[in-house]
Amino acid sequence: MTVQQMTVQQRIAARVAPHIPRGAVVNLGIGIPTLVADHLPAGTAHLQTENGLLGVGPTPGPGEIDPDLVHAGKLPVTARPGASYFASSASFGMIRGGHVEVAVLGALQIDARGRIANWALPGKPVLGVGGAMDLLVGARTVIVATTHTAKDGTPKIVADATFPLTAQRPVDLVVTEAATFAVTPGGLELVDIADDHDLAWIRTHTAAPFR
Amino acid sequence: MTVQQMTVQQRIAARVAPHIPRGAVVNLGIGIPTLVADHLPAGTAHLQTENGLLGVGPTPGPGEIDPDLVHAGKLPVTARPGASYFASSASFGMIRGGHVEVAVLGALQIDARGRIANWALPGKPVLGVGGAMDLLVGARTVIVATTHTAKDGTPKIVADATFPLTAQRPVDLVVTEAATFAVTPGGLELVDIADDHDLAWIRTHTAAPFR
Amino acid sequence: MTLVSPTTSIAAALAAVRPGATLMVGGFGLVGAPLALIEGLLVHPGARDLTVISNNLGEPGRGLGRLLLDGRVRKAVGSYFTSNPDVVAAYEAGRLEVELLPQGTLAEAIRAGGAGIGGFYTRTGWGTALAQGREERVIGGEPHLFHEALHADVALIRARTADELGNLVYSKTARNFNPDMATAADVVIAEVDEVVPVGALDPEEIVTPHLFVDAVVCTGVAR
Amino acid sequence: MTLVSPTTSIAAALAAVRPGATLMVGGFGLVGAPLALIEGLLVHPGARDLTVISNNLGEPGRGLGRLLLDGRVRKAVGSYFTSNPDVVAAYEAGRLEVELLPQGTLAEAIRAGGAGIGGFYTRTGWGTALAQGREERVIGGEPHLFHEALHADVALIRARTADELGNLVYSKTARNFNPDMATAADVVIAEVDEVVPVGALDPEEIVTPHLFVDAVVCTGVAR
Repeated sequence: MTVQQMTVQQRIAARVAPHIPRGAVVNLGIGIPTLVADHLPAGTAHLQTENGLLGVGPTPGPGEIDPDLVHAGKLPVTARPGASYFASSASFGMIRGGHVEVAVLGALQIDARGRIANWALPGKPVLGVGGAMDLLVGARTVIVATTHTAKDGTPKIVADATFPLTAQRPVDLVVTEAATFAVTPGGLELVDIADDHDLAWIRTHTAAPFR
Repeated sequence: MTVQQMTVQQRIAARVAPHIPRGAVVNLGIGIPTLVADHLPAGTAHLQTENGLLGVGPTPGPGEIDPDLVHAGKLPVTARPGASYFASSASFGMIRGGHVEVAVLGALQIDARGRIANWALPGKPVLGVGGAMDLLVGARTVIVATTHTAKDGTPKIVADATFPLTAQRPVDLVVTEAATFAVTPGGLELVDIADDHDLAWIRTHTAAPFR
Repeated sequence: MTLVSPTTSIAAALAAVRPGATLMVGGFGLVGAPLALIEGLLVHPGARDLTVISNNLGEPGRGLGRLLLDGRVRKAVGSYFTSNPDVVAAYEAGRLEVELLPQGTLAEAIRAGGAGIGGFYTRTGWGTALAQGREERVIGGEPHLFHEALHADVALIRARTADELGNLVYSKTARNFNPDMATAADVVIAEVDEVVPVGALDPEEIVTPHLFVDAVVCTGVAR
Repeated sequence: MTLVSPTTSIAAALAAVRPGATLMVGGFGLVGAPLALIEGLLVHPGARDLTVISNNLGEPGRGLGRLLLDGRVRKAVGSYFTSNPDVVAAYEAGRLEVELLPQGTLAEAIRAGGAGIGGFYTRTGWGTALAQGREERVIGGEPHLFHEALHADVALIRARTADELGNLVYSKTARNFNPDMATAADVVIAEVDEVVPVGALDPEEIVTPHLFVDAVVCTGVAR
């Protein structure tokens, strides 16, 4: 599969993968972040899922599905050799306690300070949060993997978030199909432009200031 | 061994045993309380020790000692079938969380309200408390097993404790070689006199009011 | 004392559930959920006006989702209800009260309830919409939110295997909230696939010691 | 990443211990104490002016008791020091600072430190001499005391077996504080009897997942 043939989601995931240190303990959020696993060289990361497993393996074949073995997105997974199972309180102890090195999360919006909104829509009842807030305060490094714009084409990277924030903690890196921004004390810093995009496109489709 | 041949400590332990409900989860403190195990019909109680074992069995024979298997008094024990091991935080979760039905504790003093002092001496540096305070607030029923008087013959059951209290929570039952007192909202209530003692002796050797 | 027998009936075990009760129900979605016990609630007249503490409220028409559709649930406390549109509908119609907690805070509050901890401080949720009305405290230079422990009248959990004393081991990610909930209710009922003799479980491997468990129902359906 | 090898030297692992460091050291008395690592501290120049968080401070001349006699310990945080007369003597001579916590509060504070919980409330100790200077709070009608989480620079723990990733299982009551301390320090060094290949430990049975462990030292001395 060439880069051109990949979906935009897969392209974003592929762009995240080089930022995962070899041997790191990584939690992949639902959606695009889950796809990052496909782009990591086999066995180079230890995937933790907050429903109680360290050592998530590849998706099982149709005949190998175990209903007792799922990831946080509730889809079937396998367990690698050296895996371990634990209760929810222990799992979030790992997360809040700083024992997960990298969390890759999706986002609805990213503000100029690198804070993200990824759990609720304005004006809608607030009925789901899951582990997003814990991962955002607890993981040592947080990478956002997101499309550069919303489905309606409006920028997701904005000066001020209009969606409810998931935490006050800024993320460390924002990776889209077009660009990679590092979050610095001074704000967003453009550190990479994808081959099939240019600075002009990024300027047009980014509503927060960046350097 | 007849009652007369037993040490005073063993006699006290034997007097505690009938107060342990069949099948109860029980924590036995160091000293006289530990001896209660010898007086329980085999297998009728589940002994928990706060260093991380539910299902303490009899003391091992000389050739059967496992240095990794001790009770809270740091002496070798065995584990019964159905036993389980757990970490200290989990063990005290059981205790504070009300999952231990009976704790049998020693005491230096018992006051008129049934509160006990069993961890520190007045005027001495306070350098050891162990699990006494947790057991006292957490166990559903607390039984004190103690000699009626201190080594110098002075009463241990006193109107006001002069030793530092282990908790504000009163115990439920005080068992000595001479008497058994229930702790009620109105104070100590004498519920039993040992065959080899009489009320006059108890009155003389008890410095707290009782009914 | 644990009531353990391969023949303990679901109805007998669920007698502890009274109208207005607070239940904890294990599972992450349907994985590790005590589905036979939940079905038992549907035919148990005492199971009404319930407060249910569970990560989710099942799926549409499945697991706790059935209990909701049957009008048995007054309030839900959990972390992720949006995956069941029936929950959203019941909430918007005013038929269901919802208390939403971050998943880690939910798990920690349950563990605290079981461990005799009155409450705790977490950084999670500070500065968000879920911080509303919550006490803040700076610890070690970082702002935290206070949460009280959660406790229930009855916990319904699912494990893989019980021994005849009620010691439990779980199956893979079906473990999730079950061991925490096993500690945090006055009455704990475990649904298991199999019951083995005392001594058949490795003492190092037991996740839920029997002192937490009040009744074991064996479904005998290996999955 | 875990440094696991049957040949990782004690000296290499202990390089993380700097003067003035706060150490957590597992064990209940000598049971489950990492005795080889403690011996290693005696010949490690960086091990001085230490704060040691441990239930006890060893026994006279044994375990942490040796470290104390060697003048390496500035402060001890634990629950029961009276069983070692050397601790009492050092305290009375003003050579040792002591912070005494109820054993359950000690264990909980360590667990909190590892789990990212800033602090918690317990009923234990309320109304006693150990409540002095501690914030009180009534929760559910009962008075509680506040305790902050404990954290260490380095934890020295003992387990029975590690796999080559650093997953750990323990031996009987030698488990005690070790799994809690494994979560609550910046650097965690485990002393084990044996190292087995990845996959040799049952995933359901692993007590300390490898993400907590930074280095494993195999003493190879089965007990």
